[in-house]
Amino acid sequence: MDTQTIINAAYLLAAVLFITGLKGLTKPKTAVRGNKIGSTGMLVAVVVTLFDQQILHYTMIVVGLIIGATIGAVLAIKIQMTGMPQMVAIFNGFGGIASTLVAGAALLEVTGGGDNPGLQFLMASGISGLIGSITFTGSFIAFGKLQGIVTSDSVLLPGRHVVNGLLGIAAIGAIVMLVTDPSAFAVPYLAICLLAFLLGVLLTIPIGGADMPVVISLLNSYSGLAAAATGFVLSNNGLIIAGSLVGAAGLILTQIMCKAMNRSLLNVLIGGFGGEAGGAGTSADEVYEGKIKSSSAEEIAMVLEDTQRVVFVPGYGMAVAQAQHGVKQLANLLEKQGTEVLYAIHPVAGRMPGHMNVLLAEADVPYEQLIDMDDINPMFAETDVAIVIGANDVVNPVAKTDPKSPIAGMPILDVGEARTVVVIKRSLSPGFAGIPNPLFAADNTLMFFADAKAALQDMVAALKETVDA
Amino acid sequence: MDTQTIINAAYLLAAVLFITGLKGLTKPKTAVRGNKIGSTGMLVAVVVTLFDQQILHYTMIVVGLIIGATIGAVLAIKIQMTGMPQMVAIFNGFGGIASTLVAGAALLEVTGGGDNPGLQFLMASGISGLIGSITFTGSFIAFGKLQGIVTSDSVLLPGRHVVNGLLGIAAIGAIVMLVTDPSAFAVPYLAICLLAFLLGVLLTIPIGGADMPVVISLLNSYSGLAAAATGFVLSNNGLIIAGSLVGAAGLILTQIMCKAMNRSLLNVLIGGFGGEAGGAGTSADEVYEGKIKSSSAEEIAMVLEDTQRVVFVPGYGMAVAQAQHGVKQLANLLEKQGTEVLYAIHPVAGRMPGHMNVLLAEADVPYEQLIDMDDINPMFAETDVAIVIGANDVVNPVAKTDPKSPIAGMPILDVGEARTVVVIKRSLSPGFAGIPNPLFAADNTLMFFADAKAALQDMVAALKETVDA
Amino acid sequence: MSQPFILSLTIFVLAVYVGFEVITKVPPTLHTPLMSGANAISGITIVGALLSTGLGLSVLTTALGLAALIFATINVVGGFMVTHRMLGMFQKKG
Amino acid sequence: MSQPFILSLTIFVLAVYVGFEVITKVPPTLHTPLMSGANAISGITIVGALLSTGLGLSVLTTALGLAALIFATINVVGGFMVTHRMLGMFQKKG
Ligand SMILES: NC(=O)c1ccc[n+]([C@@H]2O[C@H](COP(=O)([O-])OP(=O)(O)OC[C@H]3O[C@@H](n4cnc5c(N)ncnc54)[C@H](OP(=O)(O)O)[C@@H]3O)[C@@H](O)[C@H]2O)c1
Ligand SMILES: NC(=O)c1ccc[n+]([C@@H]2O[C@H](COP(=O)([O-])OP(=O)(O)OC[C@H]3O[C@@H](n4cnc5c(N)ncnc54)[C@H](OP(=O)(O)O)[C@@H]3O)[C@@H](O)[C@H]2O)c1
Repeated sequence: MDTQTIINAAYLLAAVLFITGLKGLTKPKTAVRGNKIGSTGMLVAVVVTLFDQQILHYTMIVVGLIIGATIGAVLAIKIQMTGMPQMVAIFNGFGGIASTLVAGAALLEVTGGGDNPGLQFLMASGISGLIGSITFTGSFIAFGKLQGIVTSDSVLLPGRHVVNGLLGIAAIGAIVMLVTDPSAFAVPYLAICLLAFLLGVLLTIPIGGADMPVVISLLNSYSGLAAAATGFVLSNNGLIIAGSLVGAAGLILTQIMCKAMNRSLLNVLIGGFGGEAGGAGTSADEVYEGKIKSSSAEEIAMVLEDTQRVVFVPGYGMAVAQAQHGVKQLANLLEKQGTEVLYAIHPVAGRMPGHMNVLLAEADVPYEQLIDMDDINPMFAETDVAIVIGANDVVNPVAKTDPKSPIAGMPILDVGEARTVVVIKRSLSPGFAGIPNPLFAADNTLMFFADAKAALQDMVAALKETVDA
Repeated sequence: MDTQTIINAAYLLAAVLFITGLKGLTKPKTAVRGNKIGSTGMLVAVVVTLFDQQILHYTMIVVGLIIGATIGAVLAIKIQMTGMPQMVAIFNGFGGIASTLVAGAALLEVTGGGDNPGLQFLMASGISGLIGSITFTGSFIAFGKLQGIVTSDSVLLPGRHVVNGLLGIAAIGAIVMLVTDPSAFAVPYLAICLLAFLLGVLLTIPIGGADMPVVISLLNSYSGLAAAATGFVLSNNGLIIAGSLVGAAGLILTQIMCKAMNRSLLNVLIGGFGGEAGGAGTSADEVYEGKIKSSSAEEIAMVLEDTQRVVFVPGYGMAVAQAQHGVKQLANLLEKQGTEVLYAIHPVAGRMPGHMNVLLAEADVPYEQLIDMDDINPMFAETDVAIVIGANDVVNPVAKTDPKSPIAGMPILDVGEARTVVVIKRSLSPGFAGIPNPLFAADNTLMFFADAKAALQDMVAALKETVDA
Repeated sequence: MSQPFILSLTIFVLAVYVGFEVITKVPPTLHTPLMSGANAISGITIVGALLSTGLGLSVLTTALGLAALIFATINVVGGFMVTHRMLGMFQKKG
Repeated sequence: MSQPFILSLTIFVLAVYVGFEVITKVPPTLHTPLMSGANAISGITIVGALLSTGLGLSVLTTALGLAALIFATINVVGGFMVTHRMLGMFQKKG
């Protein structure tokens, strides 16, 4: 067996490990193992590549690996939980630019040497440069939006579709130039990259901050495709298989995420959602006028006394206020007085999937008390008090009643079924979808207008007093 | 582009069509289209192969295609609905033997010419011969069992595991011989085929007739693998992709079928199920003693008069008796008197998936009246009379109550919930699983002991009289 | 005609994965037609039979090839047709 | 080193199918870790970067390769590690 056969066999093994790893990552029980299997696949692919007889200089490689691994490890360890989506965006951008650089290097070496490397090589280089560069800047805009460096509003430039169209056509033109006259490869390749950098920015900027997880997932699919294109440049099956695998899997994941948010991918990409407030549907005044019962920590503490079951319903506001520790304190008090405490987890509460799970886990809430939407909904009817903490859209009954509302059809938590509903938020402002919420005006709802963290502290203090009294 | 590229591109297209076709076949809405897409893929593969420049003689090819297509078409058109599983078995056997013959021909040509064609070629030929031949005889035994030519009982020869093991070892030995001394290829290859013929028979004969659909599905997976092995012999990607695709898909389908019957694949392959009666669990006497209420057509006709809803529950006995037309006649009468008539379809009623659907469709029962198990079960509570026609295991409540019974855990039709249950069968003999059925002894059950076809004719006559009277 | 074994193996492994994943849930009514349709596809060996028959090799090879071709064609043509008939019956509307 | 384009394409198409089919249902909690894990795998371009860096080509090529290698390694190492941390948090038992 020659080296090439062994290398290709190792790539096949790596591919099998990647597939198994990805599959594992889709199930809670096997997720940790799946990630390990995936990283083993990468190790196999890297190690076997180092055995390539053509590799002459190991110094540079060792330098590169050490620098990269150190930076990667430090970033991964230092990052706060809530910053993780941003981190993924950055990593993804790096992957994209790496593909662009590799394709550029190959182009420089082969074409610069005066050979005409053929259509496959040139096309693939151009595509790798294009997709890799879009991924790079797009990911950094996504990072900036999530980090608050770039405005997370949806920025809708006038005529942007025309501009994007022209840029796209120019980029394709540059690829054609590259293919037809490979000897002057530098100019078209740089042009492709620059145009793609611009496109990456312009395509991402109109999308609202809250949609960023979807965008990152899509860009992740792109960086897989860029790697696959680089594989066509190098005729390397490892890159082709792993790249296309992730490209396809990322696209499916993107769709799954859109579906969980009750959006279409097109709708996300066109942007403009999450920027403006309200608009269609009934106005806030109509919904709320004269029906809001504002309450206080003391009053709520009295309601909470001697309850059988209390369900906390966390949302984005809890994350903003970092109120999870307060929630846990209140829960401890309630449990001490014999109340069963549960947490209702809506799949898209917060601003990233699993947002609530992460925060509550941080506050040491037992895993068994986190109940998924489908399981908790039938339980609300036997719940004394549902405490909604900075959640809005995920408890908005309009999703069921008004087919024209932007959240129409989204499954919601049926908190209204509970005997009493307590809603903690700072005002009557709408949530992510920008629409009023009739729940706040319901007969059995008490509003507690305050920052969630402060509100919970007050409630803890008040409940202590009530119990002691 | 050279011919080989075009051919490989066409194979890729064919593969995509096969994948799309298979996917389509898994959903009722797209199944017909899926089958057409799959056959288009085959057309593409065949046509492009004819363009292979190496092909010199078209006469033989045309002769072969015409003969094969004619036989295939005639068989497919002539066969009765209930004979279809047998037909699939035969077709499958033909596919297996074709792979064996192609590998043999390749071996004859290349090795007979004095060349040593290398390990991959020889190994693949041996495997193709082995699997193809097992598929051939195994499929014919399956055909024979379903057709009633071979006893459908589970035939358990003493020491069969040892014999099978020895045959398997001998076959592997023959493959090793083939690989080590390819010049004398004829003897080991014939030995492989003969041993595999024997194995195919011996592996299939212990399996009861009712398990044949599963066996055919498994053999179908084998014939895919044989085709893939032949692909390795010829280095033909069309064969490799399509063969391995079907090999894998067939295996998954086999498992799905086992699961629907609440069996494990191992359990099916070891055989011995469906042959002997009873054994474990409570004896028939204990269950039935003194509790059986035998009834007559006239009595049942009276019960059926003035009912709101009657549900027919067909099973294997209806198929044996070909009683579907009688059922439809009775249903017509009932509907004329204003009774709602529904049919409860259990997923494994009968002896092949969809068995009941086919028979009832043949008798022109409206599709909307066939209700799946999960949907009909809650409706039994509001059913006046459930008429069980030659069904047994699928209405046996023991599946829920006795965890040691062979059908433990199988979901059943809850006919016992109906006000009155009428069971039509010839005796108190058990069904496929060989166990007694407490339903027959229930308070609200009337037994009507007769051949299903005759029983229904009597009931139709009796109901007419009752109504006229 | 020959391609490196490892490439054939790569293609084989990927196709096996596709086969495993492509079929997930199948309603029982479709078990038999799906089996039958898959069976027809496994008649792809017809391609090999065409080559054995048509390459103008020795008489014995051609004869084996012709036999294989007939069998494989029966499998393919009969398989797709019987699947089509089955589907027609299973889904027949009253 | 080069293999026929059509073989690369065959492998590409099959891998895309596997990618499409392998992910079907994912509980929302796992969306972010799965995205992150897939992102780490897309760092496979590290293999290309290793080749560009190590083949002893011109200085400019090697420099481009080194830059690519650093970026890709960050993606791979950081990606798998952050996924691991995330999973640890998401599934932490009280
Ligand atoms: N999870 C994901 O992956 C994801 C990703 C993208 C988008 N989304 C979308 O995000 C929404 C999530 O719903 P949600 O119910 O969690 O949140 P939401 O509908 O966005 O509502 C959050 C509420 O929290 C309140 N709030 C903000 N800061 C607060 C603070 N410091 N203290 C107390 N309350 C505060 C706000 O009201 P005040 O201003 O009155 O306080 C706001 O109404 C859904 O529409 C979902 O589709 C989710
Ligand atoms: N659907 C599939 O794909 C498939 C495949 C393999 C195995 N199976 C198995 O087959 C069984 C199917 O259950 P099932 O309830 O349909 O059938 P069953 O349990 O096998 O019972 C059939 C009953 O029909 C009666 N019968 C036979 N001939 C009759 C006639 N001429 N007239 C009236 N009755 C007659 C028999 O009783 P008498 O002798 O007293 O008349 C027998 O008890 C399950 O155990 C299933 O797991 C199904």
